[in-house]
Parts: sequence; structure tokens; C-alpha cells
Amino acid sequence: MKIFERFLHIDRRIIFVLIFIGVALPLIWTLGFNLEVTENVESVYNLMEELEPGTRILISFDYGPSTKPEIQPMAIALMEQAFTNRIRIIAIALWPMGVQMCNEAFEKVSAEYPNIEYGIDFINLGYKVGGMVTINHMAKDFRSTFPTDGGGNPIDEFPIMKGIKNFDKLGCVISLSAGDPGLKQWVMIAHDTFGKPVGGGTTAVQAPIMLAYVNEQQQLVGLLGGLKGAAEYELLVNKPGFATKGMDAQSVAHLIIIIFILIGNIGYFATRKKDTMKS
Amino acid sequence: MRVYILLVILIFFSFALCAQDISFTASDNPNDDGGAILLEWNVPPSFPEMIITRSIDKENYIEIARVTPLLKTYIDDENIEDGQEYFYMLSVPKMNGETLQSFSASAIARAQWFNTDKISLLIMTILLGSAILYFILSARRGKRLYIRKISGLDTIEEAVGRATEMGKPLLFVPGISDLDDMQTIAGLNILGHLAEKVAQYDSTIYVPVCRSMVLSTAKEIVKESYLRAGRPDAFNPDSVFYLTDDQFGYVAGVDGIILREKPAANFYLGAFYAESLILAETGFESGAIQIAGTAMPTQIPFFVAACDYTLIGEELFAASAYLSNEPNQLGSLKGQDVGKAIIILTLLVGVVLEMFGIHFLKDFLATH
Amino acid sequence: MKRQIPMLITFFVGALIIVSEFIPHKPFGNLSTSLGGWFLIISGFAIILGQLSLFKVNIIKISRKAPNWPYFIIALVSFSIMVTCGILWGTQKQPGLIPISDKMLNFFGYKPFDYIFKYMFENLSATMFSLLAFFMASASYRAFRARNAESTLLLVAAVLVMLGRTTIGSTLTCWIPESLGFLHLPNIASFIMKYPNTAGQRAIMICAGFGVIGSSLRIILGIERSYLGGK
Amino acid sequence: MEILMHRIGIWIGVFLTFAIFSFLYKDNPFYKIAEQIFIGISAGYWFIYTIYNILIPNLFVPVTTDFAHNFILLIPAFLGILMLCRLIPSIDWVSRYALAVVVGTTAGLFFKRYLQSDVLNQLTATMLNPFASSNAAQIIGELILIIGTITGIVYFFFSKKHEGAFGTTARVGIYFLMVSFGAAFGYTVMARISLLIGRLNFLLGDWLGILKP
Repeated sequence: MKIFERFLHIDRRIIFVLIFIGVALPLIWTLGFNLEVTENVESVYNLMEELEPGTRILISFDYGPSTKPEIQPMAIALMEQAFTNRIRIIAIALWPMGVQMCNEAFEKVSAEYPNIEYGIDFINLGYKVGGMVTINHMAKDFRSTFPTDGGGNPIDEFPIMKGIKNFDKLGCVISLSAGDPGLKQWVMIAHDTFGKPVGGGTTAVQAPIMLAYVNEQQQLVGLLGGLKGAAEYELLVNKPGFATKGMDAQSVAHLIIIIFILIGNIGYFATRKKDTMKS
Repeated sequence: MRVYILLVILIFFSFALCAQDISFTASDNPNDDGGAILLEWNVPPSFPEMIITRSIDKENYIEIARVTPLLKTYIDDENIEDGQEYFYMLSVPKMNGETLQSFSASAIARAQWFNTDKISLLIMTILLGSAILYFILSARRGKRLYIRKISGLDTIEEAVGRATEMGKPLLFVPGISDLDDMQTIAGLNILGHLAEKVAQYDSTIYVPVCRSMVLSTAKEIVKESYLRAGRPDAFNPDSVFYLTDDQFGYVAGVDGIILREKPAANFYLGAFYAESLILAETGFESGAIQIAGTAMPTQIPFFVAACDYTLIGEELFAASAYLSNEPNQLGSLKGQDVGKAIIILTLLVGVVLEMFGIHFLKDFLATH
Repeated sequence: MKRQIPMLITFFVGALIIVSEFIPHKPFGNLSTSLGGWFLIISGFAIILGQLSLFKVNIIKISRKAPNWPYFIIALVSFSIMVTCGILWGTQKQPGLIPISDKMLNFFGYKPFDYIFKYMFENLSATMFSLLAFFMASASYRAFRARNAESTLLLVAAVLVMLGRTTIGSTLTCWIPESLGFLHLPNIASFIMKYPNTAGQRAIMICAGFGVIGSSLRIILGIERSYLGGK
Repeated sequence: MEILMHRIGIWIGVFLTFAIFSFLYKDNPFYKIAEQIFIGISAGYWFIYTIYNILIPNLFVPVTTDFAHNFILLIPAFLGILMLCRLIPSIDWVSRYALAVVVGTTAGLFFKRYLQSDVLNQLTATMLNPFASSNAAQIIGELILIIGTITGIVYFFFSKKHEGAFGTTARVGIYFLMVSFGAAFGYTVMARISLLIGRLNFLLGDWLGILKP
């Protein structure tokens, strides 16, 4: 019976070390588990695929470096898909760090698309505070919300902004979000008030909540949830990247955590039975 | 003459060819504050790019957009004045791209006094608003409103009793948000009740906080509770103290208290973020009774798994209303319950109607 | 004056926003649109307020020699360096007060502000949250017990989702024949997410929605005043 | 030079990463230093971006270049300055005027948007005919969805005692809530591990260079 008691008191530093190793090793030696694309990810992909070349979409970068590993791969994959299909991107950020996240992604992707030009195929309008109120404001009066791009140049100078006064001329809205303000606010305003299709990617923490919006009312067309969602999207656009590479490590770490949950519970039940027998 | 006949035949033929497929209309963009005209067309998708032109005198047409048949609609909001009639021309090139064929339409933009898309929203607004107001007013007039007992709350007394027996203190964590978060206020309301019990049993309570505004309010509340219990002398102002504003720094501090003082019971009531699991784990290891409550949907799982009782979401507010007996909170809660009852009934009716293939109710409620 | 006028403002602004939803006509529609622009500017000042009060609080702590006060000097210094770099040379495409020389740009590879962001802030921020991976693992082991029906359901759902939402789920159950496809872990996880999870989340969402509606109404009508400070 | 500064940057990043990881052992001065640097830089970043991306383009430039059309913006600017008065305790009450506009706008918008998106649209999205499908899993699933939503709402009903049939319904509701908490728990594990993967990718890849790019 002693072994069960020991089950209950494994030093947490052992767990820390095992998690560290469990994540590190599969990064170095990939195992190559197979990956399946799920419905919600495919819906976002199809939403983008069905847009006509030249259509302008809005991508909102509502995250920062703290959740970069989960969301940046989505941003990169989405940009790849957009530029391949000649979809034009108007980028904004509701989180101040989103501005730099967006520029990093653009720098990385645009290197492979030499004919993509800032101001024609892509623009970064920078950060605005205010969350839902600001989204509502830009839906009514885009130009007074964003009089300039992120570098302080008037938006009238850029062809991509021609005729954009509200959301009417946008093909769809995509929000890459790590919390509040983010995807929820976009669903509430862009779709539920102004009828624009909204798709998006969130951290895995947010995903179960946001899934309630992926419904018959199409409040949310589809959802990329966490690193797995990003990996599936990389598979769809055929550009395996960071997310795909991370999936093995993710799987191994989950397995370690599940094993520890089991050990803890086995110990718990075994010792509890003993306790009740004693009493 | 021959030219005319030829023209007529040509026009007739082109109409005959296209009439069944092609249409083009202009109308005031509905439910807005004016300044926009809605253009709609129905053109076979095989047609190439088309041009929309606009004029105010039917003579000088200016190009406003190039569109594809698939787009189906276009909202013209460039310098449109309300009350002025605008004429539009949709120029459709033929399949071979040679001659152009044009369709015209006209419309006047206006602002609307009522947004007809929002009738169901308006009805719900009125129903819900008046229910909440009605119950708040009747609670203020002294009507007793019933609120069910929240199961976790019974354990408060039990926990205080156990702590007194064991000679150990209690720990109350009001979350890491400031006073502008309703969850913090709800948590502090419960703290008031808890501190009163602590004063009655002559036990000790620690309240570490991470916002300076919360510090002064919490101090005030605990002091008042001791006064209500008739033990103002027993109040120790140092039992409510500020640690740090920083999330992890605060958690490290609270963890230290749990490990050092080994409280008999830990209460986590308020707004919590990622720190919830660290707190719940440390408390669980120390063997304390743990009671938690938060409306943060992402953090509830950790509390449910590691605490003895968890107030889930709205239960936190209900508990606060129940304990404080404040008419505004009670009335509002009751009004919201009316809303929930309406939703459940509508949902049941809606599902039955859907089963019989009647979509009226669903279509009426679904607006955007 | 100190409480009545703010409450009146809240009432007018809140009521205007709600009414403009149903009456798009002037003056409701355009007034509520202007309010959105005002909100943006006032919120901008509110952020500045937040940073300045952080500055103030730290100075007070240092001057009073609060516990750990030397650390707060570090916060002040890093804040000042970041702000100075941002104001002097600007950020990314945004020019600052003085144009950045090519020599400096070649030296750092970035503007100083962006250099600090990229190498210091990104690493600090990402590491801060990755700490949680370790705590998560140890908390799962030490605190998550199937103590009663509720927590058992929670744990079973969690384990199924953790298995199903990674590649390991499909690898573990790939031997199950096609006819029993619903037993594939990814399918089980998808089913849980799509139906029972959505049902639970939706119930919470609707009830929390009523909570928000109730408190908004109380704030607009001046019944709830805690935001003005004090009780 | 650029490459040298890049290497130095990576080393700074590695130092800061380990300084924070040291918290896993226990709270220590290295962690505290890294934490304060984080707080300081973060505040500085917000400060700069608010000025460059909001106050200059949305307030300063419009007012200085086209005063006649934009003088109305002086009102929010004035309110914003009132907001800053909170720093001075003796007149901090004037910030309530600005706060009232912010709180009123938010409350008004929240009222209608939560009613629309989180109540009405969730309601219509649950009005389904489960028997419309021929797929058994979907029929069961949609029945679960309808029952789960209703019983879940019943659990949050506070004006009636949980006893008898009503209590049983609420009991079923709590089980559905538990399943969604379990799912949320599983997803959160996933999220946190992903962040660690990101960190190790930096340490093993960018720093030690033992990962294939």
C-alpha cells in the first residue's frame, strides 16, 4: 500500500523536469504523428477561398507576444493564403502589441511574395483602444477611426483604402484574438450588427467559449483553436511551419499530464479506501 | 426607317435574351441614417466585370465602381445627399466582350425613423427592462423577494467554526481586479458576511489584496462587520493588507501565507485569471477547506476541480445579493430570472414549431 | 455636483446609445456615432492615466522605502528608457522627434524601441505565461481528483479532449474499424465540443448575458454607482 | 554589427527567460528584477503606442490641421484631461465626468449587444429540429444541445428552490456545465503547453541552434 501513498506525494520538481523534457525531445526529434483537419478550421479556409481576387478583408491582431506561439502561426498561414489568392488585407490591432505582431508576420510572409506592395495589397492601420465601442465606431465611420495608417500617413494616400467608409466593402472580418477585446466583440458588432461574415483564431483557452458562436446563425463562420487549429490551417495552405512542428511536443506533454492525473487519482482512491476501512 | 426597325428588333432581342436572367434595381439603403443607396443586380455568373455609373441629371454619368456578377449588391455611399434623386447605369459587357448593354435604375436616399430589423430586439429590451425595473422598485418598497440558498454559502459558518476549533486563521482572496469589476464588489459583499461570523466566533481572518482601492474598501467592510457583531475592539486593521499590484507577485505572496499560516479555510471570491490554478493547488495541498466563486468562465474549471465548493458564474452575484439583502441587487436578479423564464419558454415553443416545419418564430427573432 | 452630474451624463449617454439602435434618424444616429469617436480619445487618455499612476505609485513606494523598494527603481528606469526611445527615434514606420541615422539602424538592426520590444519584452512576456505550463502540470496531478460525480465528469471530459485534440488521439485509435468511427478519439472530442460543451457554454453565456444587461441597466438608471467610487 | 547585436539580443532574451523560469524553484531577486523590467517596458510600450496611434492621429492632427471642422474634438480632449486629474487627490472627483461618458457608452452598447448576441442569437441558434437529420450522432447531439441549454439555464434560476422535478432538471444542468468545464480545462492545458513549446523553440532553436529551422 505504501506505493499508493508515494503516488500522492511525487515531488513537483520531477513533474517540471518531465514536462520540460517531454516538450523538448519531440522538438528535436520529430515523431510525425498524423494530423486531421476539423470542420471548424475548414470553414475558415473555405470562407477565405470563396472570396474573389482583389477583395479586401479586415484582419484584427488582438494579441501580444504572450500568446504568440499559438496565434502567430495562424496569422502567417492566413496571410500566405490571402496573398496567394490576391486577397488584400487591411490589418488593425485592438491590442497595442498586435501592431508589431502583424508587422513581424508580414515581414516573414512578404519575403516570398515580391509583388505584394504595402498600401495596395496590404496595410497596417495600427492600434486603437476602446474594444467593442471602437469596433462599433469604425463600422459606422471607418475613416474617422483610422485617419492614418500605423506610420502616421493619411489613409487617402493608399489605394487599398479607396471607398472604405464602413464594413460594407469588406469581404469578411478575421480576428486573431487572445482575449478581451477580441473575437467576441467582433462577432457582436461585425456580424450580429452589421452582417459581415466573421471568422477567427483564438488561443485554446478562449476556444471552448467561442465555439458557442459557431452555430446555425453563423455568428462565427469557423474557428481556429490554439496550436492545433494553427497546425491544421498550415496543412490546408500546405505550408507546414511552427505549429505543425509543435504538435508532437504538444501530444507528448498531454500524455504526461494525463498519466500524472491518473497516478494522482489512483493514489487518492487507494489511500481513501484504506482510510475508510480503518475508520 | 430601316435603321429604326433594326434598332427595335435589336432591342427586342437583347431584352428577350436577358430578361429572364438580368435585373438591376436601386433603392434607398434601408434602416440607416441616410446617405446611402443600395444597388442590387442579378446577372449570370459567367459575365465578366461590369461597371456602375452614377448621374444626377441622367446625362453626365461618372463611374463609381467595377463589380462582378457574384457580388450581387453594392452600397453607394460616396457623397450621397438625402432627398436628391440619383440615376444609375449598370453596363454589362456581352460574353464576347464587344458591345455594352446597360441597365438603368434610380433612387432617393433617406434616413429612417425606425429600424424595422430590430423589432424583436426592441420587444426584448422593453420586456426585460421593465421586469428588472419593476422588481427593483418593489424590492425597494420593502417587498420580500425570494432567492434560493446557494449551497456553498452554508459552509461559511461551518468553515469559521472549524477554524476556531483548530485555532487556525481563515484566508479571503478578493481576486485581482479593481473595484470597477462587479465580481470584486460581489466578493467583498460576501467578505462582509464572513467577517461578521469571524468576529462572532472570535477567530482571525487574513485578507491580502492587490489593488489600493480594494484595500480601503475591504478594510472598511471588515471593520463594519466587527462593529455589527458587537466586537469593534477585536478588529485588527493589519488583517487586511496590500501585497502588490502584479499578478504573479501577488500569487507568490498569497502562496506564502497559505504555506506559513496554514489557514483552516480559504475563500477565493472575485475576478481571477491565470493565477486561479496556482492558488487552488497550493490550498488543496495544505488541506484547507476551499470555497471559490468567480464569473470568469475560463477559470471556473480549476476551482471546481480543486475546491470543496464553487460558486459558478452568476451564482457569485446571487450569493452577494442573498447575503447583502440589497434591494437593487435582489430586484435585478429577480428581473433577470424573468428573462431566463421567457427564454426557456420561447426556446421550447421554438423547438416544437421547428419540428412542425414552422420557421416564423425563429425568423422573427433572428435579426442582424 | 460631484455625483449627480456624472450620473446624469451616464444616463443621457447610455440612453442615447440604446435609442440610436432603433432610431437611426438624426439626431440619434449621428450623435451616437460622434460619441464613439469621443470614447476613443477619452480612453486614450485613460491609458495614459494608467501608465502615469503606475509611475506615481512606484515613486511613492521608493520614497517611502516600501519593502523591496529597490526593485521599483528598475521598473521606473525601464519605463523611462522605453518612452525616451519611442519619443526620440519612433517605432517601426512611425518617425520620432529626431530622424534615426543609418549608422544606428545598422548597429541595432532595428530602431532602439523595437530592439527592446523584440529581444526583451517578447521574451519576458512569453516566458511569464509559459510558467503556467509547469503549474498546470503539477496542479493537474496534485489537485484534480474525482471526488464526486461533478468532478469525475469534469476530469473524464478533460482527458478525452486532451487526447482527442492532439495527434496522439488519432494515433491511439486508428486501429478501430471505420464502422465504429464514432469511437475515434478525435470524433469523441469533436462531439463533446460541439454538443455538450456548447450547451453548457451557451447556458452560461445566456445567463451571464442577462447579468451584463441587468448591471448595464442599473448603471444607466443611476441605481448602481460603485463605478463612481465608494459604496 | 547587426549580427553581433542580434546575438547580444538573444543572450539578453535567454537571461530574462531563465530569470523568470527561476520562479519555478522559488521567488528570488532575479525573478523580481525580470518582473519589474517587464512591468516597466510594458507600460512604456502602451504609453508610446497610445500617443502615436491614438492621441496624435485622432486628436492632435485633426485639430491642428482643420480646426473649423474638428473643434468639437476639444470636448473629448477636455474630458480626457479631466480624467488625468485623478492623479491629483484633491480634485480627483472631476475625473468622474469623463468616467461617466465612458461608463455610459459602454453600458448602453453592452446592453443591446449582449441582448442580441448572447441572448437572442443563442436562443435562435438552439431552435433546431433535431429529427431533421438522418445521422444518429447528429440527432443525439442536437437533442443534447437543446436539453443541455435549457437545464443549464434552469440551474442559474435563483427564484425557486432546487427541489422536486425542478431540482432534478437543475442537477442535469450542472452535469452539462461540468462537461463544458472539463473541455475548457483540456483546452487550457493545450494552451499553456503551446506557450512552453514556443519558449523551448526559442531556447533550443534561436539560442542553441539545435533545431532545424
